[in-house]
Order: sequence, then C-alpha cells, then structure tokens
Amino acid sequence: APSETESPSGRVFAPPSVRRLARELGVDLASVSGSGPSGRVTEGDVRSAAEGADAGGDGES
Amino acid sequence: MVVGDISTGTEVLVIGAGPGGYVAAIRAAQRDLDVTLVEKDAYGGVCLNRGCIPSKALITGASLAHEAGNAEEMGIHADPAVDMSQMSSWKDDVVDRLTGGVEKLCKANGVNLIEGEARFKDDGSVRVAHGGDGQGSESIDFQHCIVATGSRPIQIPNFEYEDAPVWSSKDALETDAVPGELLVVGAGYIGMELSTTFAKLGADVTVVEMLDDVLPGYEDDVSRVVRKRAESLGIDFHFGEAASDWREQGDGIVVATETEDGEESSYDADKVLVAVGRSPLTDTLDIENAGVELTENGFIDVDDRMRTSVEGIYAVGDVADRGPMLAHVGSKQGIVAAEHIAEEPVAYDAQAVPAAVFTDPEIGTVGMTQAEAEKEGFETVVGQMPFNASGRALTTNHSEGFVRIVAEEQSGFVLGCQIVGPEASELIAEVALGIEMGATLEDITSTIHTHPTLAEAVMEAAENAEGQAIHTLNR
Amino acid sequence: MVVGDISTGTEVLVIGAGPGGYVAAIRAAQRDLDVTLVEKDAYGGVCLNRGCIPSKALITGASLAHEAGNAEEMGIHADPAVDMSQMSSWKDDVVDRLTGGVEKLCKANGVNLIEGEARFKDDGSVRVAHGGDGQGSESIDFQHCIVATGSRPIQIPNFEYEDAPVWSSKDALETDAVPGELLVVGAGYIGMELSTTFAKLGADVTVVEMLDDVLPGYEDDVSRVVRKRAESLGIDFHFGEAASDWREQGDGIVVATETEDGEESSYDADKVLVAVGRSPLTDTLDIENAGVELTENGFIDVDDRMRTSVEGIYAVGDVADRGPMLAHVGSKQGIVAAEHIAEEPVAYDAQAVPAAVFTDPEIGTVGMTQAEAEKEGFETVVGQMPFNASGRALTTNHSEGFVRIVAEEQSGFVLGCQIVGPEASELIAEVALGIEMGATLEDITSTIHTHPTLAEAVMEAAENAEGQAIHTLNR
Ligand SMILES: Cc1cc2nc3c(=O)[nH]c(=O)nc-3n(C[C@H](O)[C@H](O)[C@H](O)COP(=O)(O)OP(=O)(O)OC[C@H]3O[C@@H](n4cnc5c(N)ncnc54)[C@H](O)[C@@H]3O)c2cc1C
Ligand SMILES: Cc1cc2nc3c(=O)[nH]c(=O)nc-3n(C[C@H](O)[C@H](O)[C@H](O)COP(=O)(O)OP(=O)(O)OC[C@H]3O[C@@H](n4cnc5c(N)ncnc54)[C@H](O)[C@@H]3O)c2cc1C
Repeated sequence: APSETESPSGRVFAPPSVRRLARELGVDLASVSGSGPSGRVTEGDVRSAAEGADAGGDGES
Repeated sequence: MVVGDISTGTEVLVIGAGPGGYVAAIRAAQRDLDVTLVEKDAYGGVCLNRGCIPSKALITGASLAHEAGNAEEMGIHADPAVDMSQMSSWKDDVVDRLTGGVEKLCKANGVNLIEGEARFKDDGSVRVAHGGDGQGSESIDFQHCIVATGSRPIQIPNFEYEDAPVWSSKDALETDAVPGELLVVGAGYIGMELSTTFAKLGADVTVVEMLDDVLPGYEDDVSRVVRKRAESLGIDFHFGEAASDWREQGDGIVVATETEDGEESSYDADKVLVAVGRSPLTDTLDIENAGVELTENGFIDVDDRMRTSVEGIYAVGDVADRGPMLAHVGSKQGIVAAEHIAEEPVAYDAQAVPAAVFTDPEIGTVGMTQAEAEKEGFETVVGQMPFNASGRALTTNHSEGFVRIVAEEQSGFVLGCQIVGPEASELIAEVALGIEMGATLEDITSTIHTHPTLAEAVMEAAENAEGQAIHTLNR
Repeated sequence: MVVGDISTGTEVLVIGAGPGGYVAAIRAAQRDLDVTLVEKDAYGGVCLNRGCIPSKALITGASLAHEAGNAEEMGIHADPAVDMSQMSSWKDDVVDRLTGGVEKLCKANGVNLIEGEARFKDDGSVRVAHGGDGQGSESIDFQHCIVATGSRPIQIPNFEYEDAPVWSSKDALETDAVPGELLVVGAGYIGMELSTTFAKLGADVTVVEMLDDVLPGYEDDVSRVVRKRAESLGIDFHFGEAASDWREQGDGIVVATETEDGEESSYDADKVLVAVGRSPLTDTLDIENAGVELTENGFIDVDDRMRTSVEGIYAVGDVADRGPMLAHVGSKQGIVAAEHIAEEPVAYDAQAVPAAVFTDPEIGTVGMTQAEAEKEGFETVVGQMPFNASGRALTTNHSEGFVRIVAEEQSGFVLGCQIVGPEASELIAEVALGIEMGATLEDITSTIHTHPTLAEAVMEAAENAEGQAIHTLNR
C-alpha cells in the first residue's frame, strides 16, 4: 500500500540504487511503502515487495 | 551504394564524440559491445573544444589577474599584465590534453574511431563522408545507433558569424586579443560568463538583452547577486533591447538595437558577441531517412531510456529533447543509452539535475525552487544562509551570495537548492547526492561539516529551514 | 563563599566560548533553557581568534600573491608586493566580524554572557573571577554544566613562548612582518599550513620533524603530494630531528636539533615556530573540586552523550576525550550536549568525521582508509581518480593529487574517502553525507555531477572502484 505521507506528483523518495533494483525486480516503487526515515523506500522494502509479488501476496511481508 | 564504398557493420554506432557521444561509446565498449564512434570535427565535441573547457580556463586566468590586481585591501599590491595570446595558448594546451585524453580513452576501451560526417541512409545504416575533398566515404550498418550530434549557436538576422567583427562564443574563446569595446548580445549563462571574463581582462563590456534581467530562468535574488557584481566590474546592461543590425565605422563597428516598441539605440564596439542560445544539430544528418521523429523545435524526441521513435536508435545530449542542454546531462544520457542497449535496468530518472553558471560569483542549482515545488503541490519549508556569515567565505574574501535549501515541510525531504556564491558549482554536489538519496533536512544537519568550509553554509541553510541555525538568525 | 560574591543560578552553565561552547550555548538557549556562557578571553575561542580563521585568511592572501606572481604560463605577468601589516589587519577585520557575530548571535538567542575565568567550587557551582585586578568575582550555581575550555599549544623544553624569537602558532598568525628565515618545529597540519603560508610570503622556511614524514597519520601517497609541493616552494625538510635548544646570534638566532642517536645539527633563523601539538586545558579549572575524571593525558573522560563521570556535567571540544581536536567536532559535540540536556534522543554517533588540511594542495578526508577498513574486517574495493585527468582541475591550473574512495566490496557501501588536491576541504562534504546516509558506490555514480567540476572526480573515483570509470583507466 502507498505510504500515508504520499508526495504530490507521485514522487517516491528512494536512493538511485534502490530505484534501479526496483526496475530490475519489476517492482512499482509507487506501490511500495517505505520503512526509512519519513517513508524513504529502502532496498529491503523493494526486496520484500518483490518476494510478496512472487508469492502472490499483497506486497506486505 | 556509391561505387568504392566499403561497407562495414557494428553493434553500436555512435554519431558525435561530444560528452554525450564519447561517454556512450566508452560505456558501451565496457559492456563488451562492438562500438564505432564517428566524429566529423574534434574529439570532445563543443564542450571540450569550444564550450565548457576553454571558457572555464579563460575564466580562471581572467579572475586570477583581476583579483590580484584588486587586492590592496588584503595588502597585495600588483598590477598584472595579461598577455592574451599566451593565455590563449595555455588554454589551448588544456584543451589539447583533454581531447587527446578522450581519444586515448576511447581506444583503450576498444572503441573504433572513424573520422567523418555521418548521414543516415535508412534506419539501419549510415554513410560516413571522410573529411577533405575526394577522401571517399564508407557505409556502416548498425544494430543500434546513438545520435549525439549536439548543437550549434543560434544565429540572428544580419549577424553572420563569418564576418570578422561578429563573434560566436567559439570566436570569443579563440581570440588572441582583448577587444577594447565588446558588445554582448544575450545575458544568458554563456553571455554572462564571457562578459565577466572580458570585463576582467580589461574590455569595456556592454550587454544587451531582450528580456528584463540577466540569466533568465533563475530566481531574481539569485541573478541579482551576479548582475550587481557584473555592474561593479563596469559592465553596462541594457534590457528590453534586441540587436537588429551592425555596420562598420572607422576601425570599429556600430551595433543597432531595437526595443519592442521600436525605439532604436546604437552602440560603438570593436566586436559584437552573439550569445542567444543554441539549436540542436539535426539538419545535416538526413535523419528523415531513418524515420526518426523530431519535436517542433527540431530536437529528437526520446523517452526516459533515450530511445527515439525508431527501434534501435537512441539520441542523447543537446540534440535530444530531454533535460537542459548541458554536458553532464549528455554524459548521463549517454550512459543510459549504452546500458539500455546492454539490456540493463537503467533509466534517465534523475530526481535532481545540477547546473552551474561560472560567473562571479558562481551559481549552482539542483532540484526545484520553492515556486516550482509549490506548483508541484508540495508544502515547502525554506532555509537560507548568507555567505557573509560564513567564516570560510570571509577568509577567502568572497562573501557575496547565499545558500537556499527547499524541503517538503512535513517530511523534511530536500527538494532543491539554489546557491549563488563562491564555489557554488562544487557545493551543489552534496545536495544533488542528498536529493537523489532521499535525504531529509535532518540528514544534512546531522552530518558533520568540516570547519572552516563553504559547505558548512549548506548545513546552516538546512538548520535555518529547521528553525535552529547557529550562525544566522532564524525566521 | 567569599565576601562580596554575588551568587546567581542558571540551568545550563557553559565554560568557554569556542566552537564547542558557543554552539552548545546557542543550541541550549534555542531549547528554551536558561543559559549562561562564561568566557575569560575572546568570543570564538582559539578557532576564531588564533586558529582556523586567521590561518585560513593568511593562506588566502599568501596564495593569491604567490599564484599571481607565478602565472606566466597562463599569460599573467605580475610581481605582487605584500604589505604584511596590511594583510594582517585585513585578517584582523575578518576575525573581528566573526567574533562580533558570535557575541551577537549568543545574545539574540538569549544566552547570558559573562566575562571571566570560571573555576569549579564543587559539582554544582563555579566561581567566576572577572578580568583585571580587583574586579571581583561571582558565584554561579548550575543544574547542568558544559565544559568547553579547549586547548593550548604544547611547549617543549627550552622554547618559551614568552621569548620574542620563539613563536607559537598564535604569534605566527599575529606577526606584522615576514621573517627572512623561519624554522618550523613540527610538520603536523598546523606546522605545514603555516610553513606553506610563510614560504609563499617569501620566507626561507626550514622544517624539522621528529618523525619521518610530513603530516603523520595521513597515508604516504597523500602526504607525498603535499610534501612535494612544499619542497617546490623551497621548504627544506629535516626528518628524524627534534629541536633541543636555541640561542641568539647576531640579529637572529641559532636553533639546535638532535636525532634519536644524539646527532646534532643547527640552523640559523630569525624566528622559530613551535607547532608540536596541543594539550587540553583542564589545569586552570579546579576541576577536581567537581570530581570530574580525567584520562592520563589530561583530557576529560566522556561518553557518547558527552557526559563526564559526574551527573549533570558535560565536556565538549578539544578538552574532551572523544574524536580529533577540530572545531567542527567540538561544535557537533556541543549540540549533542545541549540537546541531551534538553532530553532529546541524541548521541555523538557520527559514522564519518571529515577533516581538512589547508596546505597546497588541500587534504580532505572522511571515514576509513583502506587499511583501517580492512583492519575492521571489511573486504574493500578502492577506486581512484587523479586530478590531472579532471577537466575542471586542468582549467584551474591546479591538477595535482587525487580522490580515493573506499567501499565495502560486496555491498558497495562507501566507507571512506581521501582527497588531496584543489578544494579537497569542500569536496569531502559530499562523501561525508554519503557515508552518513549509507550510500553505495552506485548511489554516487548514479547522481549527476555538474560539468566541469572537481566534484566529478568523486564520481569518477567511485566509477573506478566499480571498474567502469570513463575518464581514467580501470584497473
Ligand atoms: C561557450 C560554452 C560554454 C559552455 N559551458 C558549459 C558548462 O560549463 N557546463 C556544461 O554542462 N555545459 C556547457 N556548455 C554546453 C555543452 O558544451 C553542451 O551541452 C555539450 O557539449 C553537449 O554535448 P553533446 O555531446 O550533446 O554535443 P556536442 O558537444 O555538441 O558534440 C557533438 C559532436 O558531434 C559531432 N557531429 C555533429 N554532427 C555529426 C555528424 N553528422 N557526423 C559526425 N559527427 C557529428 C560534432 O562535430 C561534435 O563534436 C557550454 C557551451 C558553450 C558553447
Ligand atoms: C593555528 C591553528 C589552526 C587551526 N585550524 C583549524 C581548522 O582549520 N579546522 C579545525 O577544525 N580546527 C582547527 N584548529 C583547531 C581548533 O581551533 C580547535 O579544535 C577548536 O578551537 C576547539 O574548540 P573548543 O571550543 O573546544 O576550544 P577553544 O576554541 O580552545 O575555546 C576554548 C575557550 O574557552 C576559554 N576558557 C578556557 N578556560 C576557561 C575558563 N576557566 N573560564 C572561562 N573561559 C575559559 C578560552 O579562553 C577559549 O576561548 C586550529 C588550531 C590552531 C591553533
């Protein structure tokens, strides 16, 4: 689920390495809720979103 | 095929060896692709040969001479004489070292270099005409092509760069003599960098600009700092005027200008430098043969992987319709195109494109201004630190300007930064990394910044945004 | 209590108004605490009055004069004359502006300022003796106390700073005349900064150092760049020698040195500058009355909240036994102490403390060296970018040195960075933020860096660590 502090214009705050990982794993960053400071999306968030998707889950692990 | 053509094939053909093209070629070769790079003129493109590099070299020389000659306050008494042709050949040495380096790096990475002008035959091949007369041509089939042909200075009616008194930025950077009186048409970043340089070298500089301030696109309080300093260097500004014509008079020339209402003025000068912008170089490429789509302004239309409308053909740099026309944007796009061809999960998704203007003082910006952020729907908080409260700035005797940082109010995420002041071009790097990483104001203020440095002002601006600056009063 | 003492109370008493103390005082006041700051000498402490600030001002002046006089290559012909007393009073103006600013900022934030020397009566009160004779004293009860009394230059046997030919760094920074021959004892960062400055101002400089290289503590290839440049400025180095004595001879002096094996040498000089380190200032504070524990070297023992062994008493800055003796470390610790008193969840937990040496060229370092990281058990990867391959460095005519970045091999997490070269003190800021944020090499290389800047060299070093640098060959 998108984080509650969702930013205008769908801007997701995540480091470049995490954004690239999301593309690699086919994860839509906008659908990941960030566990970092102020809701920043981390590598772990993206990996668990990808595992959740693989497992047919809802992206929350 | 023309008789006598040799036809070869390559996995990746790159057209143009500027910062977009040569970086793309090297990165593609690093991915073990077979890469051919075609350049019709000089390795390094506009940037190394007649843009970024020679301009910054002359700015260094002019600033050092000017500063040393104006430092009585600091107890330094000097009256430097500048030998312009010597300064120019030092600058040429710098350019030669770097362009030679580009050629060597291409070769060392295994890029095939071909000198000549490429034109598309269709969407899978180009013909390269080798320089000079009758040196023949060759045909190259490609699997992928990266177009990186760059841009050229816009010409305005009646001002032909072929005429000796009419200078493009290229001519200005190649001169061996400082003109007595220089008229500059256009107060964009190139016009302002060169006006400042020639004023410091002793020219009597007048700038005419159609719009109503220097550096259109920058916030008023940012451009004001640069304009004030330029004025104190003796540069005369005339806003709201467009150059309309020129003629010879005695040893020099007279340049005529016109306001929107048709009011005319005229200015005596020795040279007139036209710096009104640059346009993409797509018209000498037969790009229609490949079927690649252009925008109305003649740029090549691309997506965030730098793909054009034609499968397998990419465009990067000044010629591509994405991002500002800046060298580092071209290089980044070149990397994206090369890595995309190598099937990596890459995108041109920069959150923050830094830009610098090498005026006195410099400007460095990245991300959004407060107005831009609010327009995007962010609730913002802003912090500022004037350099005249920075210990390091005072010790360098350059304390004009400020750092401003823009953040989202609730989360504290940094959205943008505007710096005008000493080393602004370098200071912006920290904030660019911060924005890309999703840094909050707290991340910046919690990071220890070396004392005494100008970079502390970035931290102080962030503290000011948090309402708890130490070295400036909080609003 | 002495008769005539006025006794007052304060929530937070800060002793010493250097970068540790005044920052702590301002931050505590920003947290709405009632704060009293006692300073016996001058606002801003060593840093503003006789350390960071005046040294950097003289470095600017000396470098400008030297550079302008040595730029024929660039076509600049000048023979600058330096009026040292004028340069010195410009420097004093800079210092006065900043120390005046500190006083104003303290007041604006509501800090009570008291001039005088504080000594502990017990663990809840101090007596402050006001300056001058018979100006009385007052007693102050505190709930919390932050000790920020800083440090003083170490003295060596036979070299008394009271003697005119024997200079401490303070004397060197206050001089109105450049000595003809200067002997510098100690090649640490203060010795090297001042040697370089005086060499550029025209002094004949000799440096004697007990250890076997300049800048002990820095890696060999880093200090080598600074030593080579110093030698090219005419500085003579003698390693493995300790200064043992001096005497007057004619108008000047003779300084005797000794090696470990007892070999003696002697050097003629006009002044001898002793710069062999600094020791914490705890002996004039009656700190034993409060029961605060010291380390064997006389520093105050503190934890990561800057708490001493006595509840309610904190110590920060040079006097505290935590982190290097640097201004920005003191300021950070001051903030930690103040916020801890305000019951915030703060700690001095910096992953990366940047440090700079303002020699020619500068050094900027942060985090771990490769050797340190391996000692900590990390498997490392290292990347390097020489400034002579940087376009920006060449255009500034300062292209000595390099950027080195150290990362954990598998994760790519950046662990440290060593920069020696132009603006190294500023460039390190980006990497400090990166390390604090847990940036990987990829985060740095994916961030667009403005062209042409020195900061690009940081990106290139990271690309080199990834084995895919564009502007340097990958190893
Ligand atoms: C005076 C000046 C100062 C500048 N300062 C800065 C600055 O400080 N920072 C900054 O970021 N930017 C600066 N710029 C802009 C910068 O130079 C450009 O953004 C950059 O050069 C664009 O790179 P590019 O690779 O897209 O194209 P270019 O550098 O223009 O290179 C294109 C290359 O393609 C070649 N070419 C074109 N057509 C063909 C063909 N058909 N076949 C073969 N080869 C062909 C050209 O000969 C050229 O070498 C400056 C520009 C100027 C004019
Ligand atoms: C030549 C030189 C150059 C330097 N350059 C740099 C540099 O570039 N960057 C950097 O980071 N660091 C530099 N330093 C080091 C820096 O100056 C110190 O790390 C810094 O000043 C320490 O701050 P502090 O607040 O702990 O103590 P100090 O700055 O030493 O301040 C302590 C204050 O406490 C006062 N005081 C002491 N005892 C009492 C008492 N009993 N009662 C009342 N007041 C008292 C003193 O008068 C003084 O004002 C330099 C130092 C020198 C000497």
